[in-house]
Amino acid sequence: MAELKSGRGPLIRMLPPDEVRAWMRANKPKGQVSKLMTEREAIAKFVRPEQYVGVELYGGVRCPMSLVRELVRQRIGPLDLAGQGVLENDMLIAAGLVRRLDITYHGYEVYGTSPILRRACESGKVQTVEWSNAALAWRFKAAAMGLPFLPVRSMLGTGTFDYSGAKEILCPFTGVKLCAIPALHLDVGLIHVHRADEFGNCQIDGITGFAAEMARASKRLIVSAEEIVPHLEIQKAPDRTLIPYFIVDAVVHAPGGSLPGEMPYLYWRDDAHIKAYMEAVQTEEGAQRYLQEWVHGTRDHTDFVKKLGGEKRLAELRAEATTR
Amino acid sequence: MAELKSGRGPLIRMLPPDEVRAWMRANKPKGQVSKLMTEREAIAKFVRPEQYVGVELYGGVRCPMSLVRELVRQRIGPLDLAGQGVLENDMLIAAGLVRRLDITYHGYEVYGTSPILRRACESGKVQTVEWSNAALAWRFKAAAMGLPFLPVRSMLGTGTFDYSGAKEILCPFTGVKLCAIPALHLDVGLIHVHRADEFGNCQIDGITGFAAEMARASKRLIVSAEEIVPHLEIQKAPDRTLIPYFIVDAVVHAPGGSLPGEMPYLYWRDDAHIKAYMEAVQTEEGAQRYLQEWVHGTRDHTDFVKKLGGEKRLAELRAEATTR
Amino acid sequence: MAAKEAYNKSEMLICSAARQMEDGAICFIGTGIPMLAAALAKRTHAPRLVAAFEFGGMGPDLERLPVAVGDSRTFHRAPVAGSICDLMEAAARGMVEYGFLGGAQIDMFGNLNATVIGDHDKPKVRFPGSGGANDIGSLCWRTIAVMRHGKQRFVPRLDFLTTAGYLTGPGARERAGLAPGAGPFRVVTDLAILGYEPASCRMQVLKLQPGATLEAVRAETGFELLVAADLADNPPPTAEELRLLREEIDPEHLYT
Amino acid sequence: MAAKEAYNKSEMLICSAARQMEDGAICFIGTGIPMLAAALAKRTHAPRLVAAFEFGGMGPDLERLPVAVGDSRTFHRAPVAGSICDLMEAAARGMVEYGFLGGAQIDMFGNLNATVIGDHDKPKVRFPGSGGANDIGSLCWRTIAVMRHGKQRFVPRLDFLTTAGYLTGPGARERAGLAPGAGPFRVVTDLAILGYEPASCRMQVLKLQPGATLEAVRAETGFELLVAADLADNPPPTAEELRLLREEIDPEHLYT
Repeated sequence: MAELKSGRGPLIRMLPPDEVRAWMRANKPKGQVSKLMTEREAIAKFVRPEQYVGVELYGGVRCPMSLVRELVRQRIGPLDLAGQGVLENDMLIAAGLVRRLDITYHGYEVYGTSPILRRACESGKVQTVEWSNAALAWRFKAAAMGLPFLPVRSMLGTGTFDYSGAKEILCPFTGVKLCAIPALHLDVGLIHVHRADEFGNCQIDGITGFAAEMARASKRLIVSAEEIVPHLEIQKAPDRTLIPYFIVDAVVHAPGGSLPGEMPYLYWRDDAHIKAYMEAVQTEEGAQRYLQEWVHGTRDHTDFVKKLGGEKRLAELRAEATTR
Repeated sequence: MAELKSGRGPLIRMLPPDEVRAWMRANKPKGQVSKLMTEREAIAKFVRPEQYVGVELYGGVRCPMSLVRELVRQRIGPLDLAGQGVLENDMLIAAGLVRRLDITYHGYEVYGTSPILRRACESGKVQTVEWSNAALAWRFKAAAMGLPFLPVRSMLGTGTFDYSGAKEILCPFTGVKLCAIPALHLDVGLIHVHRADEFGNCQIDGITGFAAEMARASKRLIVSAEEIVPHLEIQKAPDRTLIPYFIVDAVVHAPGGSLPGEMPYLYWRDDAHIKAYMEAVQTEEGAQRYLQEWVHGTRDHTDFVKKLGGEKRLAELRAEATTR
Repeated sequence: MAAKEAYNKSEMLICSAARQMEDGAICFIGTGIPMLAAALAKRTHAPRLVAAFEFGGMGPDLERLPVAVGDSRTFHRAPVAGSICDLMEAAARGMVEYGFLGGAQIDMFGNLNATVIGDHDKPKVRFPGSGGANDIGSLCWRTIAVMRHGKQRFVPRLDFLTTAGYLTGPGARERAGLAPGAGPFRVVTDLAILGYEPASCRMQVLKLQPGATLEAVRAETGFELLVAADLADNPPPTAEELRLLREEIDPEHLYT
Repeated sequence: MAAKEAYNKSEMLICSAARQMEDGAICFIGTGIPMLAAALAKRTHAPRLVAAFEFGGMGPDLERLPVAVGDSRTFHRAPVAGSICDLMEAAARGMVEYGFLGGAQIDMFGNLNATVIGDHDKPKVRFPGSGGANDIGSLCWRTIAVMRHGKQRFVPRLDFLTTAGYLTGPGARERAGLAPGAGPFRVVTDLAILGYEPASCRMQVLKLQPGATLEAVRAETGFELLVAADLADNPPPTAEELRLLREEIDPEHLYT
C-alpha cells in the first residue's frame, strides 16, 4: 500500500459520521412542525462565523440568491465554502466573508473567469482546495449515505487529485486503484426550490443538480421556495418530494428568489442585470459599489425585486421562461 | 489489516466494472430507437440459461409478473437470482429454474415462510448467499455508479456478513471499520412501471424501491409498462424519467402486468388469487399444478388476465386501488 | 375482567408494542404487528409518529392497514414516497430512532435469527432471511423486538446471527464497526416487556404482562434473565385501545 | 472565397467541432462552442445526437441555445432531466462516448490545465478550475478539446494538470487507476484538427484548417508535433453550415 498517494489537502471539512449521526439525532425535529420564517430570521438563526456553508445549483440557475444576499447583509463571516456556484459564491467572496474554498468551478461560463475569484486567490486572501464537479457532488453523496467516504473513478493521475484532500485506495474485490473522497457535511446548506410546504417537504421541477445529496449532507438546511403550498399538495404526490421535511430547518417564502438567476419553467435569468454585475465586478471598487447598491441598499428580498423592476420586470422574465 | 474479515461467499456474481463499461459501450444503443416488443420476444431475445437475473419491486407490489410468467413458460434455466421478490422468485424457484440465490428476504411477509424456498433450500437444490435488503440495493447502487464496490455500515458483526460475499475494510480517512460490498450487475433485469414511451423512458408513481439502481445495474433491461405513452408526454416532464431510454433494451406493453400483485394508484392486489397460490404451493404437487394451470396453461399475459376474470375482475381491483 | 375487555395475545402484543412508540419519532415498521402497533400509537399518544417502511414509504396516514412493506398504503397521504436506499441511508445518518424487528430466535444480547435452523447450506428450516432486519438493527438507534415467548425462541445460542443486537456484549457492536450509542432497546412478548441492563447489555425483565409471573417468563426463556429492580406490571389493553384496534384499525381482523 | 462564405475563427471552430460528433452517441457538452457545435451537428449529420449536460439535462432539442450547463434549455423537450450524479455515473458506466473540453493549456499527451498559471497557492492567474472537466476526461471514452492555437496554450509542461489526457504516455492512465480504452481523441483548433498517435499517445496533426500550413501549426505549438501520414485539409464551413449557425442556432450572435 506504500505506493498509494494522498492529495496534499488540507481537508477543510471532515466530520466523523458518528459525530454527525449523534448530532442529527439530537438536533433535527423528526415530526412535522412548521418551519416557516423570514430570510432574516433563518440566516440569523442558523449561520455563524467560522462555519462551512454550501449552495446549490449552479450557473445562475435555481440559485438561493435571496438567502445569499441576506447572508451578505448580515455580514456573517469568515466562512468556508463548498465551491460550486457562480453568483452566490462570487458575491460572498466579494463581500469578504470567505476564508477557504473547496473549489471545483468558479467562473462565469461563457463569460470567462471571475475577477472576484482572481483577486481573492491571486492575493492569497482565499485558500482553495481542488475537486472535480462530480467529486464534490459525490462527497455530498457520501455524507447523504451516512458514510465517511466513497470510492470514485475521477481525479486519479491529475494535479486536481494532488491538490485535493482525496486518497488513493485499492478495491478490496478487484484490486483496481480508486480515488477515495471524504464525506462533506455542511454546517448550513442553502437551496432554492419551486415549492415547499410549511414543514419543509420540497419539490423541484427540471434537473435536480446536487440538491438531493447536498440537502442530506447539511446539518442545517435553509430552503427558500417560489411557492408555499398546502401540505395536501405534497401528500397527493409524495413521489415528488426530493427534499423531505425532516432534513429541513427553515422554509422561506421567496418568489423570484433565484433572481437575477433563472428558475426553470418560471422565469428566465435577468441577463441585463447579470451583465451589469459582471461589468461592475471587474474592479474591486465596482464590486463593493454593486454590493452597496443591490445588497446593503435593499432591506430584504421583496425590496430587491422591487428595485430590479418589480412585477413589470418579473412579467418580462416570466415571458421568456422555458416552456414544458 | 490482518484482522479484517471476509464473508465466506461465494460471490455468485462479480463482474469487473471495466469489463461492463466496455460491454455497455458496445451493446447499448445510445440514440432513441423503438424497443417495443411482446413479452415473448423480449424474454426469448435477452434471457439465456446460466444467466444472473433480478426483479423489482417486492412483496407483490409493482412486480414484473407478466415477464416472469413468460420466463417460466419458456423454461429458461438454470438461472442465478438476485433475491428480493415474493411472487416472482418464488415462481421461478417452483419452476425449477433457479440454481443459486443471493438472498435477502424470501417469504410471504405476514403469511410467513415460503414452502417453495424451504423445499429448495432444505433439500440443498438451491444454494443461498446471505445479504441484507439494503446491502443488495447498495450492491446495485455500486454497479449503477460504475464502481466495483461501496462501503456500507450494515451487516457488520453478524452471520449475515459471514455467509455473504462482503469484506471488512478500514476507512482511509477515519480508520473506522466498514463493510465493503461488491457491485452487482445483472445479465437481465425485469421491472414493471406505470408508463413508458417506445424508446424506454419510464415513469413510476409512488415509491421507487430499488428500480433506479437495479435498472442501471442491468446489462439487459426488460421493462413492462401499464401504459405506452407518446414520447411527447415524457418530454413534457423529463424530471419524472426514473429510467432513461438508453439503459432499456425492451419495452413490453402489459396492462395489469403486476397481477396478481398490486400496482400503486391503479389496482389493488388480487388477494383471493394470492391466497389460492399460497395454499397451492404448500405441496410440491400443488405448486406444479398452479404453474401448469396459470402459467403454462395461459398463452400470454392477455390470456392470463382473461383467465383471472378479465375486465370485470380488473375493474374490481381498480376500485380497491389506493387513491392519491 | 369484563367480557368486553377480553383480548387475545396478538392484541396484547400490539398494544404493548404501540406503547413503546414515541410521538414525533421516525420508526421503521415491518409487516404485521408493528404496522398495527404504529396505527394504534398514531391514534393514541403519538399522532406525529412517523412510520417508515423500508422500500420508500414514510409518514402515511395508516388509514388502511398495509399488507406489505412496499404496498401503496405505506405512502398514502405521506409526505415522502422514496426508495429503499433513501430510507436506509436516512437511518445510516441517524434519522431513524426506532426499528421493529421479529425473528425465530433471540439471545440474551438481543441478537436475532431470521435465517435458518441447522446448518446454513443444508438447513433444517429455512426462514425468509434478513430482509431489512439486519440494516434496521445496524442503523437505527433503538430496536424493539416483538415475539412470542418460548424456550425454542429465547435461546442460549442462535443457530444463525441474522441481525446484530449487542453481539457478544458491551463494546462489541463498536468493535465490529457499527455506530456507537445504538442497539436493542426492548423486547415485547406475550409474557413480559424486557430491556437490557446497560452495564452488561444483557436482557432484563422490566414489566410483566397481565397474568404472567417471573417464574413463567424464566421457564419460557432458554438463558439467564436479569430482572429490573423496579419490576412492574404492564397494564392490560384499555377498552379504548381495543376499540380502536378492532373497529378502526383492523375491522376485518386480518391480523388479530 | 465568395463573400457570403466568409466566416470567422469561431465559426470555423464550431463547424469543425460539429463534424467530430457522431449520430446516436451521447456527448457531454460544455457552455459555448460545444453547445453551438452540438446544435449544428443535430441539424446536419447527427439528428439523433444526444447532448448531455453535467448538471442533469440530457437530449434536449437545442431549439434555443443554453447559456449555462444547468439552464432550462439543457433539458427542454428532453427525455431526461436528472442530476449531476446521475449523468456522471452514466459516464462512469461507459454510457457517454464523447466529452468536450477546453482549457488554458494543453500538452502533447492531451492533458489540460484549467486551474492556475504559476504556483497553486499564490497563482499568477487563477482560472475557474476543473468543474466537470476532470470527470469528463476521466470517465468518457473519447474527449475532444476545442482551443485556439498558440504557443502559450500548447505548452511543453502544464502549470497544473487539471484534467487527465494520456498523462505521461502509453499505459499511464491505466496505471493511475483510470478505466482502460479511454482518453483524448481530437483537438480542434483554428489551425488544425489534431489526434493522437496510438503507439506513443502523442499529439499529431491530422488535418489543416483552410489556409493554415504545417509550419504555422508548428510555430504556434510549444512541443514537437507528430504529423499523420495522410495529412489532409479540413474543408471550410459550408454555406449550409454557416446559414444554420447564423440564422437558426445563434441568430442573436451571442457566441459568434
